[in-house]
Amino acid sequence: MRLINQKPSRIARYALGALPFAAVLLIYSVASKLRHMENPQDRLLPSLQQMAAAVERMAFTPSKRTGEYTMWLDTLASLERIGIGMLVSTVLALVLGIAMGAIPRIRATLAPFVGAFSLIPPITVLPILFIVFGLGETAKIALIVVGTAPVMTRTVAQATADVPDELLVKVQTLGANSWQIVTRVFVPMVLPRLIGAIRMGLVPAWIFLVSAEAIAAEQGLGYRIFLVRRYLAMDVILPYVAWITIIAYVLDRAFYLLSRKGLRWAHGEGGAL
Amino acid sequence: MRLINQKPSRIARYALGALPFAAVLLIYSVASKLRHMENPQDRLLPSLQQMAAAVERMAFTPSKRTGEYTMWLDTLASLERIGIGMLVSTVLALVLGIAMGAIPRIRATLAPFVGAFSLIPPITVLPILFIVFGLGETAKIALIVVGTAPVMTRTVAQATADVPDELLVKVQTLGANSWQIVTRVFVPMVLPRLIGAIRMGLVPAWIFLVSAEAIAAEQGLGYRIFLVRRYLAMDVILPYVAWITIIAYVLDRAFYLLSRKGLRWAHGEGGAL
Amino acid sequence: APVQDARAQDRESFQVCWSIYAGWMPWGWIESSGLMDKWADKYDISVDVVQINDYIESINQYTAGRFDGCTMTNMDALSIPAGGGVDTTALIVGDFSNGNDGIVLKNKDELSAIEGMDVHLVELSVSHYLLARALDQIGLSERDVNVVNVSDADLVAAFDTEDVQATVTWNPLLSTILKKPEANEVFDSSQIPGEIIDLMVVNTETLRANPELGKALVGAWYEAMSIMSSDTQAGRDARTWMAEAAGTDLRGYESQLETTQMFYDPAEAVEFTRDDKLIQTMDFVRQFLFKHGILGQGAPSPDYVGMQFPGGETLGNTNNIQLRFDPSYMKMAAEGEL
Amino acid sequence: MSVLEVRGLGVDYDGVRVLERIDLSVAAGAFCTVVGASGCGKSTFLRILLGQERPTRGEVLLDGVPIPPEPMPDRGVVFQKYSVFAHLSVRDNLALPLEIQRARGLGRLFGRARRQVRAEVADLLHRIGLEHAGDRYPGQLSGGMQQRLAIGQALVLKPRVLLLDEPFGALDPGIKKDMHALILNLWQDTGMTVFMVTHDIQEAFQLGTRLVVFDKLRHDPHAPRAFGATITYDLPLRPPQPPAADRPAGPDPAAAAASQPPAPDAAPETGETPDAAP
Amino acid sequence: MSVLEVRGLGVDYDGVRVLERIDLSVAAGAFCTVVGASGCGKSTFLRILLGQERPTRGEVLLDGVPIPPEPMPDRGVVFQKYSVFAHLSVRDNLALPLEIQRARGLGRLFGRARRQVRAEVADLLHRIGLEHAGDRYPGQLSGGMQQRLAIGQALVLKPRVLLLDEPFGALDPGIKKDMHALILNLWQDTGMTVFMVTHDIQEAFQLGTRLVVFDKLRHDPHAPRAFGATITYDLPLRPPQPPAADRPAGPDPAAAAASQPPAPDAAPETGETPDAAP
Ligand SMILES: Nc1ncnc2c1ncn2[C@@H]1O[C@H](COP(=O)(O)OP(=O)(O)OP(=O)(O)O)[C@@H](O)[C@H]1O
Ligand SMILES: Nc1ncnc2c1ncn2[C@@H]1O[C@H](COP(=O)(O)OP(=O)(O)OP(=O)(O)O)[C@@H](O)[C@H]1O
Ligand SMILES: [Mg+2]
Ligand SMILES: [Mg+2]
Repeated sequence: MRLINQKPSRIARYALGALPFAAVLLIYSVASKLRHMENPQDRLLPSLQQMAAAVERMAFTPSKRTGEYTMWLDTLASLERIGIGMLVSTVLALVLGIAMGAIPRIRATLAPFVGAFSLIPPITVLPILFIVFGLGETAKIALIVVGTAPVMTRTVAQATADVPDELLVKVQTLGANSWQIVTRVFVPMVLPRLIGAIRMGLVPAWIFLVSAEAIAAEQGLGYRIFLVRRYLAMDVILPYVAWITIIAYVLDRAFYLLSRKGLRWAHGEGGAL
Repeated sequence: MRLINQKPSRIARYALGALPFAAVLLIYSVASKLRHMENPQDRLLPSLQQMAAAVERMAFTPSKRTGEYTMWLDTLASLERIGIGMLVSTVLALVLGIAMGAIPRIRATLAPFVGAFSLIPPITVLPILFIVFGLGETAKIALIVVGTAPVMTRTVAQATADVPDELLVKVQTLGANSWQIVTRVFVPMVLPRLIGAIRMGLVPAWIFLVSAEAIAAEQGLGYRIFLVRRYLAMDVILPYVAWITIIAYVLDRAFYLLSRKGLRWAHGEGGAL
Repeated sequence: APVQDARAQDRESFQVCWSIYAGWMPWGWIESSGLMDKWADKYDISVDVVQINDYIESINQYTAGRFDGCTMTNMDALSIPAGGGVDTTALIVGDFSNGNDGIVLKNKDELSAIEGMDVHLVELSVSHYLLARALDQIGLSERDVNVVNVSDADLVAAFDTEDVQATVTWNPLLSTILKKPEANEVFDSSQIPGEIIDLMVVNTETLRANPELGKALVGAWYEAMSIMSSDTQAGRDARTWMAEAAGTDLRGYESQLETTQMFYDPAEAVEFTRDDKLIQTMDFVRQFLFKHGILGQGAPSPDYVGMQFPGGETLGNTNNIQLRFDPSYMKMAAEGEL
Repeated sequence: MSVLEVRGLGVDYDGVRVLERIDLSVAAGAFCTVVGASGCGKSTFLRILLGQERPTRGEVLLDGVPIPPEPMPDRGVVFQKYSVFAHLSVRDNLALPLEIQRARGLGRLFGRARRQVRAEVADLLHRIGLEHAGDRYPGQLSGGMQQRLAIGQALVLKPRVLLLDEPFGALDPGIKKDMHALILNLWQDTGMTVFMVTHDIQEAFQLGTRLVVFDKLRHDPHAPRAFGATITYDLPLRPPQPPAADRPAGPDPAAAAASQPPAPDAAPETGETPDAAP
Repeated sequence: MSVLEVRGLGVDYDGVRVLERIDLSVAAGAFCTVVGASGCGKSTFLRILLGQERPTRGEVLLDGVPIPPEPMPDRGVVFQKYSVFAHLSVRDNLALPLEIQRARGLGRLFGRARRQVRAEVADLLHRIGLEHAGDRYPGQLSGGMQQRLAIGQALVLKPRVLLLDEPFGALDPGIKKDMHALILNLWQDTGMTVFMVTHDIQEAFQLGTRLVVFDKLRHDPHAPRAFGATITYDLPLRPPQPPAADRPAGPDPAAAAASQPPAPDAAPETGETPDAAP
């Protein structure tokens, strides 16, 4: 049978999916053991036990300094930043994107600018961002917004422009004014793509969060990673990275499910009955 | 007439499109002038003349130390890195993406891993990249690849999975084996989406290039920006950022046109005759 | 622009920033322990002490007018704010590096072996300066090595790679690197004592218009100094706090302090500032900066930016004085007048 | 006397002449079917009647007044595709026109007003045979059910003229027949004027009171795109308005207004519910 | 004697019975048309004949041998949509099957071999009336032209059985007629066995030598999905293979192989080129 027709069973699928993770873990363990044989104090590739100890220390032992649990504080701080940042980006993308997609004048005005703006690597203009937004939370959130909103806006604008002309004619023959067309046609029809844009945007959002926290913060997952990097404390960094990845994965799934449940019409299940 | 029906003329479109750029320039000029009235040696918002002088110095005056033109050297170095990086990412995305999209066993094996991997912010695991790739050009290119390839791979895998079942059945009834299905159906049908993925990937690629050049470099646009940041030489940074944006824009357009010209079938022009 | 306007005026609330470094950790403790508020209240003002992780960004922000004061080295004070036309006063001379910065070679124990090597360091930083001074002392110049820029965040990990055979860096990166068996420190800042100075600088105009700011900062600083240098439980607690904030433990932090010549006593700091050696040091520094083209925009000569020292002595253009060493506030502390 | 009047209409696209010298006058209550070769400009003609596009030459009058240059509720439309809103349930699709009329701000009603609107469309839902599918989304309907819904939605506001662009082109023959019955019933009940483009000649003859054929009169073999299509045949098939009683007697706007058809919900039920889902 | 034999076939989807107890034996050269309500499982049946899916129960034999569980060149297929390759020109779509046969590695021929293949398909190109459109991409063809191409492509390798799933469902009636003529011609010329699902009863009667009707025999109103569809009518319409000469006399594989139809390029031209682009 052709390879493309050979479908693994459900159990085989799970087993195969676990394979690369197991392989990475194995390779890591071996490399770590080798380095520790060479230099027992090696910090670059801590053993799994060392990482477990670090997690125990960071997540389940109150900090001597503040009496709080460092890892949870970091997580909360980062989640708050990324949450507010993505919220702002989403609102911007929705408002600007629909305005650009729906109103030809606004599209003519903003499309070239947003296009150019989305190509600026935000980390190169960090000093300006920090001057404009200060060094508080605003700047960190601003970096996330600057890094994600332009692309999200373009996605929403494209989605708006993709609404079939027929539907726009139809709703006009039903007497809708421009504002009603926005609220009753563009916004709901664009929502699935907006959620898609949020999911796509979360990847750079994490990167910008980490970058922002590396520059000015006193808490946060990215802050901690950069702080302990001076000592090459990979026993803290690696669990933190894994934790970030898990959170990112959960968020991604959550948005996917939100879209499937909340916007059933857009996920053509059931098909024509 | 409804706002959504009011279409600006061609000339009005150009004028409107230029507006935000002009506005930004104006705001910048005023802010810069104000700061210079306060402090004639201000470095944060250099005047346009100062930037022109910096460009003259960086791009059109041979460097005292080496006799070369700094900005062109930087540009070449960065373009080479981003070029090789995107080439590697593209090949990876094509090979892995098609394998994942086409062969159920490979999809079961790799999809969860690539999905998780794409969510890791690469700058947090730089130390590991260093031990694997050293500190030279390889590490910089690796950072670009790690930052762009997973998402591109997912896009290509999705595009492959989106090839209609009917076409796969059809080509099998024409006697194709799995490899022929890959070369004659999957690869060509996925190319337009691959080019789309490259265009999407170029945005993070520039960000990772700039980050990579902060690692260990003697040349490059990102290197220069980080270096002169040490004395807040915004008169160099801003033209460099503008230059990066222009290059990114030109690359984006080039790939768009490549797709339009090279893959005419995918751009449904002409429509049904 | 509004920030700048506000600078010279009589104000009540101020912001200063600091970044993580052994000699500056007390600033974090001063803020969190309430010392800052206590001293600010005393002078009827309020002072915010803000931590910024990225050292350069903290200086940039200060230079751009976001902050009224900032921690930085003498060299960066000259090249960034002073070179950028922001008249800056060194309010507190906190310490100088006495081994906190060093040159490390892999498997070689002679500085002279550095000739012809790729030296990885943060370009244009004090490490770069240290390298230049070290090469000077053995009759080499920068032309005899190849400088490769590495960001400080990546330096420790980078040292693990084959590509890096020589590096120049500061603590705590330095001590982390020195734990590697193959790492040999061949030169350190204790061999150019007093040349790498860690300061708290403030905007001169702000200070002139608001001397209370200077008094509050200096008062809080030296109270913190006396606590942290004491062998009491309070002192240990303070040092433990700083250690943890620096991402290490008490032992690690104390070993960093060993190579930092702290001026716990304000009188020592005043004396250091008044010494003519400082003028000589700053001359080295400005020559170094000029050679690398970073002393002010298109500076025609090392004299372009003027500096003022205690007793009215100056270096460079007296019409463009942008960096001032002013021990008067530390003197007040020394004399118990705060 | 005529609802719709087209005078000397011509359309060029980028210098290519698509339509030329079209004159047409349609009586109230007529059922005009339009046929013509693919690409000859039938849809273009409909777009102009809609106001979606402007003619290069000539003008279109509705009840003697030039039509505004954008779609308005006096002209309803049903396309072959994308004629209903995928994100609204069947019931909400029908309620949409009323919500738009009554909530000029958000275009959305709440609470009692919303229930009221849903009650108003219940009868229409029944007449188009979809009462058992009121809560489904269009994506869950068959093609025929979707077109049924599209027609129902277009009729809620009782337009003067209903424009149909190959509405049944994608349907199976059996379902097509049911749709013919439905559209004829609705047309008779409401007394509106219908303009229907089709590729199916049989359908055109069967439904229309008047058949209009578009074609190119002149051909230049060396420049095949130099000449546009026009009306080459215009056959009366049967008298326009079947319930002849309320046909306006002359070009009197008041009388024309009086001829406004009865509301769909006031009309008798058709009694048939074809194309129930299997 | 029968090319295709289906024995006791049953299909469940996630516990829902879609097809049950289907027995069928199709003679070589038959033109079997299949009708049935929407969703009753016609396409499912075709997918099983293709080998795309496996039946839950029962088996399918081709020339007496169980079919392999995947599509093979002995069974060609034309779907309603996505039946040709959008990235290949018309000519390359026709050349594809030959290239796949001859270049087992890359699936792509170059130079002389490529020109040779193109020459071989030139006649087929002509027979399906697309010689003037050989360099166009499918996206530039009308629906009828696309289906013409799809049929041509399916015939290049001379399959034993040609499976058609509502191939003309989306076409205009006029074009449909042309397609009927085309498929009948090709069927007569090649002598292959055709299996065609359609919604158009008229088409089914007109084309088929045998009409198969799928329907549910038993209904349980409380569990409408408990029973599957099966063959409820099986009407012979006319004798299977019109050029009766080369029909095999018995269940002799050698004879069956000999009945391999003549190559399309050896067959006479149909002489008609309907549906030329306007
Ligand atoms: N926006 C446009 N710009 C340029 N040419 C156009 C445009 N819209 C339509 N055309 C051209 O105008 C002609 C008429 O198109 P139209 O869609 O009105 O034909 P039609 O009679 O509806 O055809 P069909 O029966 O296939 O629907 C075609 O040649 C088409 O290519
Ligand atoms: N992969 C599948 N999983 C579950 N159910 C399926 C699947 N494919 C088809 N079905 C169900 O099987 C039944 C038969 O579907 P099929 O497509 O064969 O019908 P059909 O007769 O071809 O209908 P139509 O005339 O609309 O094409 C339907 O009820 C359908 O919902
Ligand atoms: Mg049309
Ligand atoms: Mg089917």
